[in-house]
Amino acid sequence: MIYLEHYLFLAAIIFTIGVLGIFLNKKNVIIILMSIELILLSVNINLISFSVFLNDISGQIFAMLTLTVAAAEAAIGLAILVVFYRNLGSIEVNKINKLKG
Amino acid sequence: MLNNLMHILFVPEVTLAILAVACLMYGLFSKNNSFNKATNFATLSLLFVTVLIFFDFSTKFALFDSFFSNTQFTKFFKILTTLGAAISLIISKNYFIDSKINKFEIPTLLLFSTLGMLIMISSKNLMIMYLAIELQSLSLYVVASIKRNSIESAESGVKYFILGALSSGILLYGFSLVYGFTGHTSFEGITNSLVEIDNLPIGLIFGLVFVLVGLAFKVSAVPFHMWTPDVYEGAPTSITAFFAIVPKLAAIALIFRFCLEPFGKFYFEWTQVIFFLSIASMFLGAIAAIAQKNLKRLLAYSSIGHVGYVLIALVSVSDQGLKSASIYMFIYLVMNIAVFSIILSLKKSDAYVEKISSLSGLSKSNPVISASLAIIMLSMAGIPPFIGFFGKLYVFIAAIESQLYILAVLGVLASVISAFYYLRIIKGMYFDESDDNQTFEFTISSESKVILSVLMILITFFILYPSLLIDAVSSISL
Amino acid sequence: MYLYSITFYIFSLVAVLSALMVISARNPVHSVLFLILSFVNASGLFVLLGAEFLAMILVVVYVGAVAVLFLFVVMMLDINFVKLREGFLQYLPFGALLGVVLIVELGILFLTKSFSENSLSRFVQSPQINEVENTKLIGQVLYTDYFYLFQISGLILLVAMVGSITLTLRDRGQVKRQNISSQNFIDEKNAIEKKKIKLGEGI
Amino acid sequence: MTEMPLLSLTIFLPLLGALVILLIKEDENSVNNIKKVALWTSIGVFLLSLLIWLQFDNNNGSYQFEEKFRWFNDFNFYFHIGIDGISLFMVILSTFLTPLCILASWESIKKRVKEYMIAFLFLETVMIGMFASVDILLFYIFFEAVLIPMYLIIGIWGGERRIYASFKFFLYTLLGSVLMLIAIVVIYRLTDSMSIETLQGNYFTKNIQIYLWLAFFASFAVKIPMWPFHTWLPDAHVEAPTAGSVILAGVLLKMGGYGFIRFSLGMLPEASNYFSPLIMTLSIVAVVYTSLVALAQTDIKKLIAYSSVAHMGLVTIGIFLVNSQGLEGAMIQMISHGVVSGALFLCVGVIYDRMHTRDINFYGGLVNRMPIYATVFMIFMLGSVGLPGTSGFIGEFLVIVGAFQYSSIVVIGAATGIVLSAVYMLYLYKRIIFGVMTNEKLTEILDLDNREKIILIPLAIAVIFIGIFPNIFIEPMRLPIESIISNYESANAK
Amino acid sequence: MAQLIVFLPLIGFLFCFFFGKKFNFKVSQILTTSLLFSSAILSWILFFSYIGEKETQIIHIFNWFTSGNFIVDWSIRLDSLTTTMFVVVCSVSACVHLYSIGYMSDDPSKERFMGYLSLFTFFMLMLVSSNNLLQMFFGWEGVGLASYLLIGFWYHKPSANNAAIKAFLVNRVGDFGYALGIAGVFYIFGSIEFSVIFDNVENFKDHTIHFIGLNFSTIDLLCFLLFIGAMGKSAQLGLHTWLPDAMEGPTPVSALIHAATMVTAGVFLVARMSPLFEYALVTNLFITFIGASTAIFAASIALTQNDIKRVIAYSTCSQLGYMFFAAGLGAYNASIFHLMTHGFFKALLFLSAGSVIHAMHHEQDMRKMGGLFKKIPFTGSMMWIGSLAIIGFPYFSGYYSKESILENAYYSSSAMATFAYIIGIITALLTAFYSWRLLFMTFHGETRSDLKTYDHAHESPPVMTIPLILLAFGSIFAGILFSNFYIGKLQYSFWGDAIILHDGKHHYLPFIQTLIVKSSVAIGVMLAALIYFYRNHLSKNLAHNLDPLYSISYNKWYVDELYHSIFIRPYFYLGNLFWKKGDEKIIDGYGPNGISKVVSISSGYLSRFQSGYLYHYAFAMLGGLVIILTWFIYY
Repeated sequence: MIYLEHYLFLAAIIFTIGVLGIFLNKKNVIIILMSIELILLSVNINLISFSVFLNDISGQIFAMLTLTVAAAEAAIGLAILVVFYRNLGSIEVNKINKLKG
Repeated sequence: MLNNLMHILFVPEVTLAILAVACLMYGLFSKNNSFNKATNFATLSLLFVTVLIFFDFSTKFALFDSFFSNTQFTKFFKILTTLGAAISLIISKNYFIDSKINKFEIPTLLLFSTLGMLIMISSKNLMIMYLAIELQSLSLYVVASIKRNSIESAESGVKYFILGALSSGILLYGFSLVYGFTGHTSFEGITNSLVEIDNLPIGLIFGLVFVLVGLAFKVSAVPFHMWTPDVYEGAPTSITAFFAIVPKLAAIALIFRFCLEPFGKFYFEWTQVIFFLSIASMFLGAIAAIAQKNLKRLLAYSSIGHVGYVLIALVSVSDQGLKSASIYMFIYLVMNIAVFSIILSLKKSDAYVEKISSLSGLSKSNPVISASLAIIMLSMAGIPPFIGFFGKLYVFIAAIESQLYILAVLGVLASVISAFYYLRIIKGMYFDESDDNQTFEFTISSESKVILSVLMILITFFILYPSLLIDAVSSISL
Repeated sequence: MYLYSITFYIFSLVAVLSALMVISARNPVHSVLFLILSFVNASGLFVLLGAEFLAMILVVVYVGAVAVLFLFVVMMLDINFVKLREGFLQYLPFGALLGVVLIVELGILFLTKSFSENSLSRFVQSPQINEVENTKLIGQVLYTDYFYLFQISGLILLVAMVGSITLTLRDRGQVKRQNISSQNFIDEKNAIEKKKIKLGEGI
Repeated sequence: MTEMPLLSLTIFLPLLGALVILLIKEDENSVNNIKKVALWTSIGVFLLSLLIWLQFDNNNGSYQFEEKFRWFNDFNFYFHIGIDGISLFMVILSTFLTPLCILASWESIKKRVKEYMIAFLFLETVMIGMFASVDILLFYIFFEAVLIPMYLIIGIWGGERRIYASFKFFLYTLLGSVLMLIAIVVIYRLTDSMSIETLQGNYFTKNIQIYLWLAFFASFAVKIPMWPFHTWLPDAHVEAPTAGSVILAGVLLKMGGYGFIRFSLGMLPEASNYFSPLIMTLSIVAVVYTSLVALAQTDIKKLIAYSSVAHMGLVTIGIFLVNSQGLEGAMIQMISHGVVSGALFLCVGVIYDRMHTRDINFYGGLVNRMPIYATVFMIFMLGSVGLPGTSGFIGEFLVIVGAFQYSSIVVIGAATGIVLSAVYMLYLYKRIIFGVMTNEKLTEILDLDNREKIILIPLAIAVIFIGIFPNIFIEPMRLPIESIISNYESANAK
Repeated sequence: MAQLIVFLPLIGFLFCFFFGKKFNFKVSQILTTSLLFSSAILSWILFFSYIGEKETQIIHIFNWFTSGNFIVDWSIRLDSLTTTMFVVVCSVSACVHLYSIGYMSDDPSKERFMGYLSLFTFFMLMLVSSNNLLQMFFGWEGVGLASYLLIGFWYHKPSANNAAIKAFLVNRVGDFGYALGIAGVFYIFGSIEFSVIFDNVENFKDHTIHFIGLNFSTIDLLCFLLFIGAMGKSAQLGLHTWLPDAMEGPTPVSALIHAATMVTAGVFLVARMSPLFEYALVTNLFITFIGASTAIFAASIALTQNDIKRVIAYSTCSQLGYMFFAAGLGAYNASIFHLMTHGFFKALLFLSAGSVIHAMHHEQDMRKMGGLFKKIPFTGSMMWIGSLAIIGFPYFSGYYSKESILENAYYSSSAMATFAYIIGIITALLTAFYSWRLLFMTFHGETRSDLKTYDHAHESPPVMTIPLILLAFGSIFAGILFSNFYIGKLQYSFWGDAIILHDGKHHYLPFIQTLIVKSSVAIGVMLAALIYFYRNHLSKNLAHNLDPLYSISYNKWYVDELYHSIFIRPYFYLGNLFWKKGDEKIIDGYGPNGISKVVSISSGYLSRFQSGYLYHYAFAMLGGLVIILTWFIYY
């Protein structure tokens, strides 16, 4: 039988994968952006399953808002990435280290 | 209906939203000098909103009741936020023009960001909290990388964005857990669902932790602070000024409200987290700053340290703590504006001063400025009789009243360490002989000059008439 | 019920695997595609949960817009993909440790007995079928109760738009634009300039 | 009150002077005006403080010239000033030394005269304010504010290693005093009061007292300074300009002793009793140890700095004996040390101004060219040695008398200090003053000019005067000290 | 009148100090000398007024300071002890003042010298006239100061400086004991006024006190501490090293300070405190022992010294030993009497020696003298008178006093007394020997000086000879005139309450003992005559043959070297050690510098941690998250 836990644990797995994606990646910033999307996806799974199991619609509204924000975030993230790329000619994560110390 | 509509116009957030869009339009359609015009417009808007908040026309207006709380505390922080935003716009205007990042979008985005902060401060629903946070941070991500031809600016944007997105992901995950385990997204709902529970279930603890981590990122508490120095250093100084001054206020207000309102009853759990965040922030802020050579970076660490002190007030979980935090943030605001208004106007051989070492000899050529900077530094270090001392004093009073002796003692020890680097700046200005013969140039607009003088008077002579501030916060409560 | 379980497992397995591939694929284009796969599967899960509207907009918004945006950028930036392959495994032990700890802790949270006994025991074990269908329900509250949220999310999108344009729009200054009003205001006085040219010198 | 707020006037007059100086634009012509304003302000303050002394009622053990008004609305923090017999002479010491310091800097400070004078006048305000505070927090504010001008004075006008010294000075003393801040807040939380006046007594349980005491100790032990917290002092002294050293030795060190009397003894009698063996041990070590170290010095200022530590060791012994001889001895010793070591630093300044070195080996045979200098130096040297008839003797001897009642080890330690102090001071005197002038650079050295005479002679008179008529100084402090003692005894009798 | 006696010298000093330079030096000289002579005359008048029975009189001047019940007054206590001291001090001082006018005639800073002399006299008078221990301490240290100034008067001489410092410091060591003693007296008696102490001594007879972990009889301890002070000032064994070195000062100084007055302060102290010392049984034994040991020890050194002043200095030391063992035995009157007579004849000896030195152009080495009697017969005869007095030639002053001391020693019953007695006799022999050695080496025999100096040797001017005559008068007749009062029949009425007198009449030594004493003196003289007058070469042979003994004596028993290696060198060593190792390495190294180093290292570490790499930052954030989660799971 599939219970709420299963959904939650699935979300947890995806969350963890997203998180790992952020700092295991050394080279490509776009992957990081995608990892963030994964994290938001996991949150959405959480919210929706809670919403359904609680029989409370606000969770789904929340998920919708999250989706919206995720889209906005993606747009801005990519825009910043483009700016960065124009300056450095690369999107290697390794090269993002002018600022440190 | 019309009456209602009139009212709704005076809800500060609504007003600000309208003004922000108006600002965008204004900037877009004004031919030349659009940056100047938009900035002035934005400044005036912010001041207007400040007035609105101050007179509080919308108290009876119940439209936003389920999402917004309107209390002394939020009012105080909102005023600080809008004022801070307005002032930081004023003091950085010249810098923007001078370093050719005079885009009208900047004031617009900052207005949106400020709007997000206002909503953050008074939000009492997880959803609106999230949206508000995103609204303010998305704008900030953009302005951090606004200097498009600078690698540093872009890099700071990337870092700020990625870590910010990560943190908001974590925050959101926490929200989802909180929502799932209580069934509510509103603070009241959460509180009500927890009325009968004595021990916080582990799921909520997890949710709480995730949320706290997300918020800790926003206030840049250690170890979620890593973005701060880089972003402060990389962003254009005027943006850094905004970063250092305004979003902190909102984030602090939010973390206070989130901890104390829905989870006030379970302070035992979250104070454990905040306790360590506070200690870590104070010490890291103090120690790491010592190695810094860049003034902005140093101020970043300094702000991390300051956050540590404010968090002490949070750990004390009391009205006194609330009051102390309000006082501390006000003082923090004052000192930071003053510092940045100097940094934003100080040039050495046609470049803005960013290196600590290039301050050497300032006291000879610009005695007034260097004296002001010295006073600010001493004040930041918490040396009486300057204003910074009272911030720390109030925080310690709050800590001691809640018997947080360890925090208090560690706090003062950290403040001694931090005094070191503040002194180093004074040393740079006063003790070191100028290594080169390049002259300093202090170009400051008359408005900024007025602001700076007022702030310097406040910093120096606050001790003479403290009641002004003390009375303002005396009745603060959530 | 078995079918339900099987569907759930298939969807979630694919979602997890494709999520893994997102972060480990060498070619970012593949990553994007795996991301799309992952999202599609997630939307399948949403359908299983009975949240069809969200399932739909997940596909529409994500797959249709965001993922394509990603693809677009990946292509546009024209990156040397070979170089981007290296270094993935360098920090793997630390990362894996952190990941394992995180997943174990969340597992402890969700999968131990105390969880089901404690906080979620009041929930039913399978999704309830609502009287009002999901989309309608959302529609009923979204523009009433959550109107302001909706507005704010609109502002967020506006900010995103403004921000993206500000950052990426390059005013190269080489494009020659037609300025109609100035064209209209031209008259013969200032349209033509008379110059005397000395002999043998040119202009 | 229709009377003049004499005390406030004394406190804030220097600040007013500083303000006036602030308005003068510094250029070559106005430098003298700046100096004059500073000098006359400080002289005015001195006269005011003398007026206070004249009006002081010796038979009143509590605070006099009190001024009090509410300050912070939300907690019981008052602007509350007043002086009693204990603080009276600390105030007068400050006001007495400041004009001399300003005069001493007349020629030697050449750069940034304006800032220098402002710093000094600010310092004076802060010092007087600190000794006159009746409110603990007010005391603390002044106590810390002292660091600012001193930091600048050492750092801007100091010697080669001035940066190291100024940082060490600032941070070390700050480290001590911030703990005191915590203690102050704790006291406030426990009693809802910050008035030294009302808190005198035994208000806290012994456990709490012990913690509070340690916090106060951290502050005062660094300030006074006690062994092993003394190492900032030689550095600060050596690097500070002459006048800075004078104030540092003359007044700032006294803040520690003053604090010990007021806070540790006055408010935390049981803990003081509990810790007095510790204090005694550290003090004796200080006396013996630093006396030995002093001898090994080759820098005149460093030697005197170490001697200060030793003398302050006697002061702490005296304070924690808690009998009238010990306490009064400690007080007199503080006054005397303020005058004597201040004067010694001024003496060093005199030759430093001429030769720009403080190396003992550089000098020798100065008496041949500078007989007047040799004479006044001799007087201060003897004062430092504690010769009967000079100010130094009264304090040291009273401490010994008091210490005998406490413990034989302590008294032997204290008395050893007296022997050892003679060793290094005489040795110093011999090396720089006596002998044949061997260094050719010295052959043209000039004796004291009139300005220097005006500086040094009042100090010499003070040294002798205090030595012969110490009663004038003991009288006013008798009652407050007695009340501290009786309070201490009743607290520990339980 | 007493005030006048005390303060006239101070006026002289103040005049010299403030105005000395403004006037001709003669003004200073005449003023101070005449003031001193007035003091002296007044003191004689006072002395005679106290010869009859008279109550102790206390003249209160003003309260010095009061701290709790620790009350110290400036006051003058007048009794026969004080007046005796007045007489000795003022007379000798007056003579020395007068003498100095001549002796210092070619010194550039005469007024300073006169000022110092007056200052010294003032302090000495304060000391002897004090009515409490602390005022006495004032004088006590004051004379130390004056002595320091005067020894170091010729500041350009390094040896003089060193000697001055040595004198001051060794005295300080003694004062250490004295100060403790005063503190102790106050602790026990609640007062430091003599009358209070003396009245209460009885009550503390069997009282014990806990001191440095041991139990002592209170009075023994107090007396012991006070006696340490006396040892320092009176240059007793162990703390004697400064006295010979002090001869670096001008000769009048030696006469005034290091012979007649200051060094006797210790004896005076013991006598003054005699009601207290009376009960200090153990300490008295100690005093006797130290006194006797000093007597023979110093005499043994005096045998071989070649510096004319050093011989006399050691002789002083030795004579002080006599006084102390008398005091230790309870014969305070004899002790004081010897003090008085010694004051005269020792001053005479010194001034005569000064006259010799003056004549020889500041040559002090006796090996370069000889045969001077022909050139300066007056000085020579003065020296003879002094020497006769010191060896106790019958009816000279020394005879009475020394004899009295020996009598007391003989009649005291303790073993220590016997020891002292024997020592006393041996010392008498040695005294006679070195005195005559001095006479012979200086005045008789062939001259060993270079001829030029010898030819130029001339008798001193009258300002120098008149004091000699006055002192010679005292040396000869003091015994005859005053012995009755001090040690004879009239002693009770004379002394009154001033000191403790022991029972009984004046015993004379049994004939056989007298014979021993006198013959020992005679032997001493004859030996000296033999070795230094008749057989000149003998001295060298003896020195060679008795080498270890001779070396020990010649090198003053190596005490200075010993002190150098056990006190001074370790002192410097420790000073450096504490400074370099203690302060700089340990305290600073682990304290402020260490902490700041740790902080800056960790600062560097932290800023390296802030690597700039995104994944590190993310890692830190997630690490923080996971740690907090783990904390809650295991909490």
